[in-house]
Amino acid sequence: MAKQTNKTSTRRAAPKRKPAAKKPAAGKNVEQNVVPDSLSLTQEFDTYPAGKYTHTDLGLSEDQVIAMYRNMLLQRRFEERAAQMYGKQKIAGFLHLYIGQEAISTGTATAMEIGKDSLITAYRDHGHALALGMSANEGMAEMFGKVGGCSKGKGGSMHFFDKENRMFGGHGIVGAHVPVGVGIAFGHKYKEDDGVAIAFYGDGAAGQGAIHEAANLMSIYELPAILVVENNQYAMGTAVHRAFGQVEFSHWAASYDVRGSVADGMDVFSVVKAMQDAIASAREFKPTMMEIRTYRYRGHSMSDPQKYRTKEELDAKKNEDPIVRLKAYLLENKITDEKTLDAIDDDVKEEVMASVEFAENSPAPDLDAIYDDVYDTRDYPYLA
Amino acid sequence: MAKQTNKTSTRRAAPKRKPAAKKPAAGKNVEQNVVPDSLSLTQEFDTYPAGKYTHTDLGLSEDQVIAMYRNMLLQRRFEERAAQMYGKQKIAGFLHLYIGQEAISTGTATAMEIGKDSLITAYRDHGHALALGMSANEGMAEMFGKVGGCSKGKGGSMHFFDKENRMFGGHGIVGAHVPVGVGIAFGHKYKEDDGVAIAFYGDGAAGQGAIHEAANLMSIYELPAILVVENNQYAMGTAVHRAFGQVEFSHWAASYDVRGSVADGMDVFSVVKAMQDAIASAREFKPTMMEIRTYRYRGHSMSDPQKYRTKEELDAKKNEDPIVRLKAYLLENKITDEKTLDAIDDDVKEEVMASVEFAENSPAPDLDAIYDDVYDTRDYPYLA
Amino acid sequence: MAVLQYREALRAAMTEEMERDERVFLMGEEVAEYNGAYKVSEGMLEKFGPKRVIDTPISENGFCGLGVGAAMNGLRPIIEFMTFNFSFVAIDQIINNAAKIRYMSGGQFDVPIVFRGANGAAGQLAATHNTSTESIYSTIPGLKVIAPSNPDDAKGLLKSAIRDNNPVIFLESEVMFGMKGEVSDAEDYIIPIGKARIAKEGTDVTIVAHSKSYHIAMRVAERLENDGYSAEVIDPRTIRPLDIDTIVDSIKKTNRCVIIDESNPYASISSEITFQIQDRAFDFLDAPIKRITAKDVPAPYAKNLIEYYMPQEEDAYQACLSVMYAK
Amino acid sequence: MAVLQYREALRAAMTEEMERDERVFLMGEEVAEYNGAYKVSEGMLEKFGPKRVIDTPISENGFCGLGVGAAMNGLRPIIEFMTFNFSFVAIDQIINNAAKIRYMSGGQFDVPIVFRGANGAAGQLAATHNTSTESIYSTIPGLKVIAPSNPDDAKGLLKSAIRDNNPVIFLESEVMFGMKGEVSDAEDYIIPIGKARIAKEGTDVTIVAHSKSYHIAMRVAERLENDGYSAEVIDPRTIRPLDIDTIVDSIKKTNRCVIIDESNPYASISSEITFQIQDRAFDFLDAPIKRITAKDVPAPYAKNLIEYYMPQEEDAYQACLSVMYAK
Ligand SMILES: Cc1ncc(C[n+]2csc(CCOP(=O)(O)OP(=O)(O)O)c2C)c(N)n1
Ligand SMILES: Cc1ncc(C[n+]2csc(CCOP(=O)(O)OP(=O)(O)O)c2C)c(N)n1
Ligand SMILES: [Mg+2]
Ligand SMILES: [Mg+2]
Repeated sequence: MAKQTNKTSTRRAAPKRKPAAKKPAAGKNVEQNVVPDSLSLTQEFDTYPAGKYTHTDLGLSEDQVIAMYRNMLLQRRFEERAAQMYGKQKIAGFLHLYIGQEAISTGTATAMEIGKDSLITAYRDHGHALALGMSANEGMAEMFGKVGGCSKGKGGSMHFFDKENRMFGGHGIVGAHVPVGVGIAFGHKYKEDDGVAIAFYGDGAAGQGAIHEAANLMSIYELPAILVVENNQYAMGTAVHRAFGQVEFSHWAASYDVRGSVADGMDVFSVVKAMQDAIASAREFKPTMMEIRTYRYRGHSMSDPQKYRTKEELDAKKNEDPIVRLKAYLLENKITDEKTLDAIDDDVKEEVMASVEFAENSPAPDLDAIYDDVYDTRDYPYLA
Repeated sequence: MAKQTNKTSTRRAAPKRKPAAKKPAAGKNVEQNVVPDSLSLTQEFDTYPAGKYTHTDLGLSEDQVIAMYRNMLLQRRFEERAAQMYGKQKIAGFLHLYIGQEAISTGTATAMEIGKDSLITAYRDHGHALALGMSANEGMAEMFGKVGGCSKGKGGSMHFFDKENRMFGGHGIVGAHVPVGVGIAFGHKYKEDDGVAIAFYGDGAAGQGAIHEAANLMSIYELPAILVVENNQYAMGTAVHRAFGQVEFSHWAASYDVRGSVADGMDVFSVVKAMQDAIASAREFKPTMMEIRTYRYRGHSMSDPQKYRTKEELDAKKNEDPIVRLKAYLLENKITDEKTLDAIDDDVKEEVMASVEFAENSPAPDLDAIYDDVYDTRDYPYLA
Repeated sequence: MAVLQYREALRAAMTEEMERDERVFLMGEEVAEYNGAYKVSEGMLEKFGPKRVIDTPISENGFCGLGVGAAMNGLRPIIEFMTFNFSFVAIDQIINNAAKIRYMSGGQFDVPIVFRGANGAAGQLAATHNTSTESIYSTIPGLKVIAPSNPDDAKGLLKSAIRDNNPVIFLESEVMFGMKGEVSDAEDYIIPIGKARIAKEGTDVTIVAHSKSYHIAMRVAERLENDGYSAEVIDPRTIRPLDIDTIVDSIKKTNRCVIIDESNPYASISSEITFQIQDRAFDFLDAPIKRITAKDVPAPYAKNLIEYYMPQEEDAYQACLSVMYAK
Repeated sequence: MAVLQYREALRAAMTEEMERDERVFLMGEEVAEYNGAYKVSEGMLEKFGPKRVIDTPISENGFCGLGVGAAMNGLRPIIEFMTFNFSFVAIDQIINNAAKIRYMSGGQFDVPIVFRGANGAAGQLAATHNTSTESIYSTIPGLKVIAPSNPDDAKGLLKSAIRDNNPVIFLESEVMFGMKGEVSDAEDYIIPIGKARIAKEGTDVTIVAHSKSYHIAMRVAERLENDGYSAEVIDPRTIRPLDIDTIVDSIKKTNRCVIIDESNPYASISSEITFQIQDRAFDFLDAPIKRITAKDVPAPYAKNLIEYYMPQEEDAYQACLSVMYAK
């Protein structure tokens, strides 16, 4: 996929190899060392424009599409309610809402084999957790800081972990979880379990050196990994073009000789297709760097005056709402009707309300629990 | 220089801007957000092949070329002697020789305005220091750990600093000095002193996230900076193609939307020309990422069994010796004669021998000096 | 005396120093157009323009290194960490470059740089966002470490830090940014780095506490006062260099010491202060030195747990009674 | 008992654990084809193949993060730092990920990972290449920190570290790699983490010292013996968790303590041990605890200076005499 014009040089003749995988090709470096008369790079990237795919193109049944709709709506309502609970001081700390980006989590989960493939993301993690199958109860209780929470109230909004569904968190240090994601992929390859690991991060996170190191490592070790930048146009108040010399994030793939692709995060089908391709490629140990273009409807966290964007911009993007879009698709294609959708809406609302009640009723941790899970304190040798 | 084909997208229409330099272009992000039907990147890089340039092409006088020859020879003899002194345990710790790479330091210094432009490099720093004008005395005494050393014996081989000649060190943490180099460039721009900062690092260092961050920062702030990877094919025992997915380092420039170029480090004129262009560009606040292809003749440091390469490879590269090459050029073009060159050789040897004597005679630091220069201990407010 | 918020005092210090010296600039994430994540730099972009108040990408290692290079090249950068929790991705620049370049270069290069931002716990932010970093930074020779507990100290010490020719770690507090206090309006108000403040004189027990913990100390001292005990409260203000003389003088009077610090305890400031006290005033100590710190665990999220995690006023009070053998 | 070099003992530990458990692998710079920068992993590539002995680019932050992810996904990585000086570019992965993920996830994820490599000073390597990192790592709850002083401990403790379900910082020594010593050839030789070793029993003064400093302690003890004093030498071996009980028991007998540690002193292990001793054995102390450490400066290059920088045997000897009021 990377075509390099390197007119007088045989430098790239050396095949890409895993470090330590073969004996060193002594003498090979020498011939690669000549500076050519001209040197250029041409690389094509796979693009997944909005509106290009139907559910049948993607092999999705009608029921699946309805379930996707329900899942996106669940994320939306769950977070709307969380915001309200934040206002009531039931939830504290940082609360970063995913509203507007739900097509990414749902589209990704649709393309994954849940329980086999793995996912890791940053602190804006509710959507991904719910898409992978975490219950609203566990999520809400976590934010309430209760023992019924997914992380027993130790993590809060930023740290949704769900081992069963292979959701590896919920991480707060911008960029730092991306090498961890590559390590999860390393684990899949090492164990030969055919799994793929997907690491999501924000456009802002792309500025961290960790991304560079992670991308290069997944390339040389040929890992079943996908690095995905959820480009929602802003890192807190910093518009993406203020932070980067090169804002075409897929182009960065050229620096690592991996697949680059771009999907539209406002169309869940674009995401599904992009992920299907990337996952298939990863299963063959060809990693991808993907950009998904999206938009965050809410402030960065709960205390964001949002002066960095205009109401017009926000309104324009709200017209592209991925949930509204999928709803229209469902109706236009007569996959379902208004009545069913209303029932789904009610059902989701109820699930979310129930989660609030669950969270309320779940007990706060014992104070002594503060000492639990710092260490595995079982006597070693721990090995089974 | 970067040509991007972005068929259906106006995403790149937004001009690159310095952060905070202008008011945010509200609404601009929205239109950039469409995923195009196809997306490709084409970028050309400037190449500086060996043998392409004569000294007159570069505006160098014959005397200058002779001085360059002398300087390269000085580096060579200085280090040969240092290696010997290491054997005699006059020098200890790590000693990384630059032998084989001298065309880079000398070529760079030739293109720089010494005293105005700045340079920073890693631990393989003797060559750069001597090229910028540090005396052999100060260098040798530093390695002897004597007060007459450039860093008063505090730094040793890895930490040659020379403020007067704007040599900002000599740094031991691989990659970590590169952001510092970008900061020096920031200082030049801030002070509006027309200076340029050049940061050298090894091919191995390119794996560090610091390089990614530094390159992006110099791009968005439009700094008078040049990042130069001295690709000597190995990081300790790791051949470059074992460590990187993309070994065409100039291609990385595409990820930052900066100039990319490649020079041949075995031909000092290639280096001079590449640097002249990069410096001219940097003075106009257009930074460059440059690769210089070179070769390290000695082991990584003094204790390197060098099993990672063959004798044949080494011998082949020794045939390209940049000093031998320049000597041939001087003779072929009748710029000078054997006799003069012999005299230069003697002169250099003498200078180096004298530096050993200087170093021997320079006193070891007082033990109390261990407490000096930890802090500036003058009473504050320190400001003049 | 003007009454200022802690954040306003910091802003005033930076503003005055930037007016005074062209070479001073402020750089960090969201410091310019967003006016600072915690509004410390509010209005500074407008006042000084984009050349001197500079937004960065999220690249702490990169821009801290940039700051070091700029400092070596004659500028005097103020680098803001949104919080010091994020300084760990850049710590190599601080430990190996900022702190050591003067030494390694035999004194050729000054590195006058201030790394500042919120340090320590700030509520339900969980394990990665509640770290007290003073133990880690103060173990590094070449750094100075400052942690003011109130607006007046914040202003006077930040001005000193900016003028200092050495790298300074300046630890603020998210929780205190909105705290108001009287700030000297002396022209060019400077507080020397390395001088502790005796916040309250007393004779029965010495309480040493900096930053947020200082306020616990004052409440404990008041409770003790009500009980008829006289506590001396010392705010070291500067963690490194530590004004051990002031502390030791106090111990020689009270013969007892309690340290309150919200850092995790192991190999921390409280350990160090204890070493130095027993080293210099062994014969004056009538009881073991006690410390009240954060629990020795990562910070939890749940409200009740994170409250319990923090040094408890009640524990500090009881510790004071116990070293006085008053119970 | 076989006589092994320290590096051979480490290699034996890794080899045995890799033979025992498929999930264990070794990753780091030059560990495979180059056989290790300090030859610790010599021959391991040949034995285990490139799947399990893996060279990395110079990307410590990247491959430490990779290790954490691999550990979360069921493997048991051994990550080699060429030296711990280079761990600072990756420290965020250690502090915020390795140490905290178990806690933040409510115990869902184990992070069984060993970060190992040379720590501390190794001669004329100047300021960035001579750092003792134990103070910094041991202040972090969630980490275990081990620093063996001899081949036997190196083997038994590294095997334990690899089997431990928690992240372990395993601090070796460049200077000791070639040191020979007897190593138990008991099958599956395991030394529990968190147990100090009483290297020499004595009654007059307790010397606490780990890693290289332990050998100074033994020489000092010998000198004292010749003078007619009986020193007890304790090698804590594990820095965190610290076996304070063994140390306190000793103090209760000797009533005096000298700590030798080549770390920079401020907020270090010696500070912490002092706090804990005076906290638990205040009434047993007949003299202030003394410490002999590296000078509180960055490490210099010059031979005489770096020698002077290190903890001095003579100073330790004098300190022992002084706490015994023997001079
Ligand atoms: C290392 C680090 N630096 C800074 C922060 C503070 N911070 C939290 S979120 C954020 C913005 C991240 O933006 P982006 O990556 O685009 O993700 P988004 O919030 O848009 O999902 C910043 C600066 C942090 N958590 N970690
Ligand atoms: C952060 C860090 N990691 C590892 C090392 C150890 N180390 C010193 S030099 C080196 C190889 C660097 O190779 P390269 O960048 O190609 O430079 P060269 O030696 O070829 O000039 C390594 C791994 C170090 N000094 N710093
Ligand atoms: Mg974003
Ligand atoms: Mg190299």
